[in-house]
Amino acid sequence: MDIQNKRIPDEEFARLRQEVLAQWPTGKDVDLQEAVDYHKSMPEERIFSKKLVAAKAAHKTLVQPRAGVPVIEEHIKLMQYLEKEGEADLLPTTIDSYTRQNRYEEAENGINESLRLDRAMLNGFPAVNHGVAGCRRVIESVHTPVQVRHGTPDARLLTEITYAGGFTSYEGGGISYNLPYCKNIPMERTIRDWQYVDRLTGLYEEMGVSINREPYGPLTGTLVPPCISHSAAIIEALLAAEQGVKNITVGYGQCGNLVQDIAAIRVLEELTDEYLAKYGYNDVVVTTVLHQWMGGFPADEAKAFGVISSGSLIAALSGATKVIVKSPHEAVGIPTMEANAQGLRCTKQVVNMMADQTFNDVRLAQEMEIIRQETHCIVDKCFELGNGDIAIGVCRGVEAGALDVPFAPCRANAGLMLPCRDNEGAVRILNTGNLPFTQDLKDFHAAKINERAQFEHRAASFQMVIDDVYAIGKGRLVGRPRY
Amino acid sequence: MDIQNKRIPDEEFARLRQEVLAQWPTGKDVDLQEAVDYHKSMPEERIFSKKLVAAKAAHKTLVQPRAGVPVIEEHIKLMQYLEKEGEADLLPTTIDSYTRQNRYEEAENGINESLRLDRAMLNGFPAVNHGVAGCRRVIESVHTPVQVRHGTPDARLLTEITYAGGFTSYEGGGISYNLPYCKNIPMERTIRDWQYVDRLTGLYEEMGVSINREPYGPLTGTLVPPCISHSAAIIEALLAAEQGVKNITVGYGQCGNLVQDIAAIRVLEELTDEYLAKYGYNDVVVTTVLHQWMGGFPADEAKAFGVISSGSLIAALSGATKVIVKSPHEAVGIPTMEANAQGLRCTKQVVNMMADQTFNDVRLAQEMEIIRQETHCIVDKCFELGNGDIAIGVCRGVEAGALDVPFAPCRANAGLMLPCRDNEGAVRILNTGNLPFTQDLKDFHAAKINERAQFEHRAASFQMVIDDVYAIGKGRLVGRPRY
Amino acid sequence: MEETKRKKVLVIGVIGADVHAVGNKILYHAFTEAGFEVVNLGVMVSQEEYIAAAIESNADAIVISSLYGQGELDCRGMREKCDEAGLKGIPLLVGGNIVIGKQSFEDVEKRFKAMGFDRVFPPGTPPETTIEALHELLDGKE
Amino acid sequence: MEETKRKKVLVIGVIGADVHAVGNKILYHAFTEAGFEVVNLGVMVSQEEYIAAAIESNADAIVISSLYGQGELDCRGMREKCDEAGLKGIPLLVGGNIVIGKQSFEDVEKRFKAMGFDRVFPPGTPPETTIEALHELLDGKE
Ligand code: B12
Ligand code: B12
Repeated sequence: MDIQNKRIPDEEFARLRQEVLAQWPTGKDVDLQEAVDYHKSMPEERIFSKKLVAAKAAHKTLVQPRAGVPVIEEHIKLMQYLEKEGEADLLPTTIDSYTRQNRYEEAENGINESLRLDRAMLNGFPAVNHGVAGCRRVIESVHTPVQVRHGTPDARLLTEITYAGGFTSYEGGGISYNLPYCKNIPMERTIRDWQYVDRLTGLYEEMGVSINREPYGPLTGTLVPPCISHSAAIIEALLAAEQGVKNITVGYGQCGNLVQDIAAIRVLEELTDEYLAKYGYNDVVVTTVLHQWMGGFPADEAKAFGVISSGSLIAALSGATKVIVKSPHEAVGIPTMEANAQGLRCTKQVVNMMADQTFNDVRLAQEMEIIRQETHCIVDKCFELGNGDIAIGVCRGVEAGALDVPFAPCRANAGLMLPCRDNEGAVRILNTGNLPFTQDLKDFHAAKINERAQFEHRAASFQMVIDDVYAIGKGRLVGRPRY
Repeated sequence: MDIQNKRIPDEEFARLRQEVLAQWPTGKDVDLQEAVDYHKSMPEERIFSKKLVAAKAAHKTLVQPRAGVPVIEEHIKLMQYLEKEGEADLLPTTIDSYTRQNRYEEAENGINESLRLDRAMLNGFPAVNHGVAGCRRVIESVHTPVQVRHGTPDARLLTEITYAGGFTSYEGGGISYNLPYCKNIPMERTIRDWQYVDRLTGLYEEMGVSINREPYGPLTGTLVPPCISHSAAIIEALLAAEQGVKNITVGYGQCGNLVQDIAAIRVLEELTDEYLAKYGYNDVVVTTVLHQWMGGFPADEAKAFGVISSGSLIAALSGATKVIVKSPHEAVGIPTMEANAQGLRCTKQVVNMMADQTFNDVRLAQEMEIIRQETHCIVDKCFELGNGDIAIGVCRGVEAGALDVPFAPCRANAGLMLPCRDNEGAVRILNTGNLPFTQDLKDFHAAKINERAQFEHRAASFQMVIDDVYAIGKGRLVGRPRY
Repeated sequence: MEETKRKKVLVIGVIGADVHAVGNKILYHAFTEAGFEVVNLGVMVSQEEYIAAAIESNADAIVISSLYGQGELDCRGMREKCDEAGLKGIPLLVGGNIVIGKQSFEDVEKRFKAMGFDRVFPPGTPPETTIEALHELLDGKE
Repeated sequence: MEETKRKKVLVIGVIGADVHAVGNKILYHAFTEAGFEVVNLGVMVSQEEYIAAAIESNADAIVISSLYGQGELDCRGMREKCDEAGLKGIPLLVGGNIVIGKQSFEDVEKRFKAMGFDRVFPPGTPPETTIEALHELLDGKE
């Protein structure tokens, strides 16, 4: 497949568009001009990008859940509950996993089975099946901006329908919704399909409707070092900006070490701004999102609240523009609306108690510098591999393992890099694989992990990684032997 | 009343002891030698001082609840539940409020009414009424050390009975169990009565049984600046040491600002050691306890978990030897055993996730230095007022308002000092009253509060204090206008 | 006009062996600001002390706080003692955390009303609500 | 003696449109360490793929993971398809977060057993428990 980081020509886009809208019957209800008019008629309280910009200016951290159920009426009830009882500042609509794989027939079956059995049989809201009108019913039921959250490699039809349906923010990207979310799809394909999504966003922007785009930060949510997710976020921001996107939220999943996490969010915003400026995108507003711990959770709800609080603290102290919240049901299953609202309220309490405080650790500057250097190494290598074209470069970079996501299911991912925690719980790199790190950086990681290995009187190995995967679920950060 | 900081002579102690043991029929069952033998026969797992010393050496933060119900069988169930389901490292037995005021008849009535109505009618365990044998049943029902926690101005009989009953740790002191816990009792009286408690502890110590003593750190739990509670803790430690106490845990109640709280715990240990050494008590082991937020809590349980987590974080990052835990029921009433265990497990998760991390804020040194200077001013002033005798000095100091506790109900307290938060939520002093501060310290506080006043566009006043009292209950740390 | 009227007099305090002073200090402040004349007995107030103060001040209502859980024991017989002392019908209000633990407030209210309290309030009742209730109870009366 | 016996063969994978890869990678590691021969189909495995792999490898059991909640839809008909393919009686195990939300595990187990699964496991089942269950199921048989 032939790709490059260039705005999709109007003609080509129009041609693709016809194909996309024909993928499922609901596609025919999408009318761009009508959709733009609809967006323009919406009250400001429902517009995601505006709320983010205001929060950034006010140094406020907004609170947002994940949530989605298959039946529209139930989904509306859920949204209203999270708005009222959860005090959510921003709302989500999480899409089910069949829709994410474009299996709309199975999604249809899931809706029907959910109705028949009177319980959710899908893990999210099948927006394509519900169509434009269904989406608008959701949007109009609340006074809060709503975002589409998913994990869809080819999200073109979903984007068309949900944008026309009045959603004002959209998660995902060609890297972040490929590597963690599929098995066999080549990078070129998802990059291409996400250029379509970004171009559509750009079109809305050009027609006066600013829709927020959010590269998905946490990737596999499991011991992802900041430099990896930062590189993915920055590259997706660049790809989006090229297609005309102007309002971007870059994200990061809490790793667990305070200094590392706070450094990570701060560097993420700084580097995204830096790269956008460097490549000539000067009118993009960048905000940040901290995802509360995305790996395995403790099953006990009281312990889960502890994990939720720790992420809330980091969101506030790092100055993230928003925080995506987990629930006390996380380890077990999709939360009830009550449990979801509990996660939100717990988060709100901590975020607000920390709102007036600042974090100024002596090690922050060094940690930021490490993440900066690492991310530069990876992003710049991708540019180099693409001979200056980042769309080509990122595909080659992933193939080469220059950008390598731990535990990713996708064949496109090299999977040579192995992360594990250091003695203070920061995520470091046990085996750098093909990451294009300088020797200094490699030495830094080796030294950090060696410190832990000595402390634990064992050699660093895959067992250490496994111990770290289980650790938070078992009530620790570092997976020490014999816990 | 004539007091001085001198070990109570054996004879006088023996005379007092006869009186004390006659205060309630259960007193007659106390036999010191038999009690010492009983302690010596106890397995090590039940000995508080040993567990604390081990935790201190291992840089571990132990987790302890508050809990007590009127009926013995129920209390045993509660202890076993908190040990097993709450994963408590240390156990408490909280004494009811009639016993605390030596109203044993009313306590007896409370036990009977609790049995008759089959629900708790007292807010704690009336240990005096239950007597030595009753206490031992509790102690023998668990594999964890148990501490007496109360708020008793004259705790002499309670101490006799619970020590003989096998408790291995004892909270309170002549300042900290006077000013927040009574109305009309002169300082001389409580200092005297607590010298008895400490002397009894010293006697056990001399007979080979080391019982842990814990001055009660948080005082009124409401905007108490670190220097106030530190001064009280240090003076109580000195008074205890003089009577022969060798194992002391000094405490502090979370104020809410990370830097201030962590600085406070670190300085508390340092200064207690310093003063003990300075006055010649060289063989006392000092450990620390962080009390999770002691003021008004949010009624919502999810939000309460957020507050609980924030205190857990501080306990771990400050290196406190133990943390006293709140429950999600805090705002409403004495927690069920389930809610209590939830608070414990939430705390355990956070403490353990932070166990391997350190906190190294650039402002820590300055904050520590402020607390150090303030505390020196107060403690040294008390020594001065007592012409070198701290027992006399502290009584005069309290009278003069040199040591002044905000919101204290006791007439002995001057109540001239008024605290409120600064712009980052640290507790500062709006009106220093008669605190013996240097001009530099006064200026420091004034500047900090002025910063906030300007930010809020209002003058600092009692309204600001009230707003701060309500703030955490309403989901904020700083009581900003219009929340 | 309003200004010249006699201020309503409240006797307030925290009953029993209860030492929770913070809410009491704030209520004193709030009631005074709201135009009441307040006799504040502070913490650890016995039934007899409330009654004596109410008689002496010719009070319009007695506002009892109980935070520490033992309020149910402490409040028993208060209405009867008021009757005996010649304070028949004096409004008795009680609030705070008046029983042990998280109980259904309906039950609690019923129990305290049966004990002769006119108004019973759940944990965390804000001063504004309390003041409103006082106006409701007292504004008609002279 | 033990050493020379043929290793038991397991076919493992994550069913449906599910991409949760972490547990799968760890199970592969743990089963291999425990002495099984493991055919790992990874994530997003269809019923047909399990069956084909089981036939090809002459598997002793099929271990199905489902984390994402839609397992109940994905697992329907699996037993019947096995029967049709000539895998009558092959042990079918399922575990992970196999239904949507926090449900009573008893109900869930019943539902999956009715669908023909031999063993059904609740969320967070550790590898040791899984391996024990496999030994119980397979060790007698030859
Ligand atoms: C601070 C505090 C303390 C401080 C008090 C310092 C002092 N001397 O004032 C200290 C640490 C010393 C303390 C001690 C104890 N406490 Co305490 N304490 C609290 C806490 C955390 C906050 C209270 C507070 O100051 N709130 C802020 C003020 C502004 O609010 P307030 O007191 O609720 O008062 C407001 C309203 O209730 C209302 N109100 C009050 N009275 C009335 C009356 C009427 C008619 C109306 C309409 C309204 C009204 O208006 C007030 C102003 O807004 C509460 C729990 C909570 N609320 O979060 C527990 C709490 C009240 N304490 C409790 C207990 C049990 C104790 C102890 C026995 C110790 C223990 N077992 O842990 C001792 C009791 C000592 C004694 N003899 O009284 C329990 C009571 C349990 C119950 N009812 O089931 C509580 C609820 C905590 C708990 N969940 O266990 N405590
Ligand atoms: C990490 C994670 C992700 C990562 C996965 C990255 C990747 N590609 O692997 C990301 C972020 C991408 C992700 C995505 C999604 N996730 Co997810 N995810 C998790 C999370 C937090 C941890 C999973 C994990 O790795 N655990 C660690 C490993 C070691 O444990 P494990 O997976 O449980 O596996 C062990 C055991 O279960 C057991 N086991 C597994 N299989 C079997 C089989 C048998 C027979 C036996 C005996 C035992 C057994 O052994 C394994 C090894 O110990 C869980 C919640 C949790 N557990 O805390 C949610 C969770 C599984 N995800 C969930 C959902 C819904 C999703 C999404 C749909 C997004 C959404 N709505 O939020 C998408 C699904 C995408 C898709 N198509 O599949 C839900 C499922 C809900 C339900 N069942 O009701 C969960 C439970 C979270 C929740 N409460 O909502 N997720």
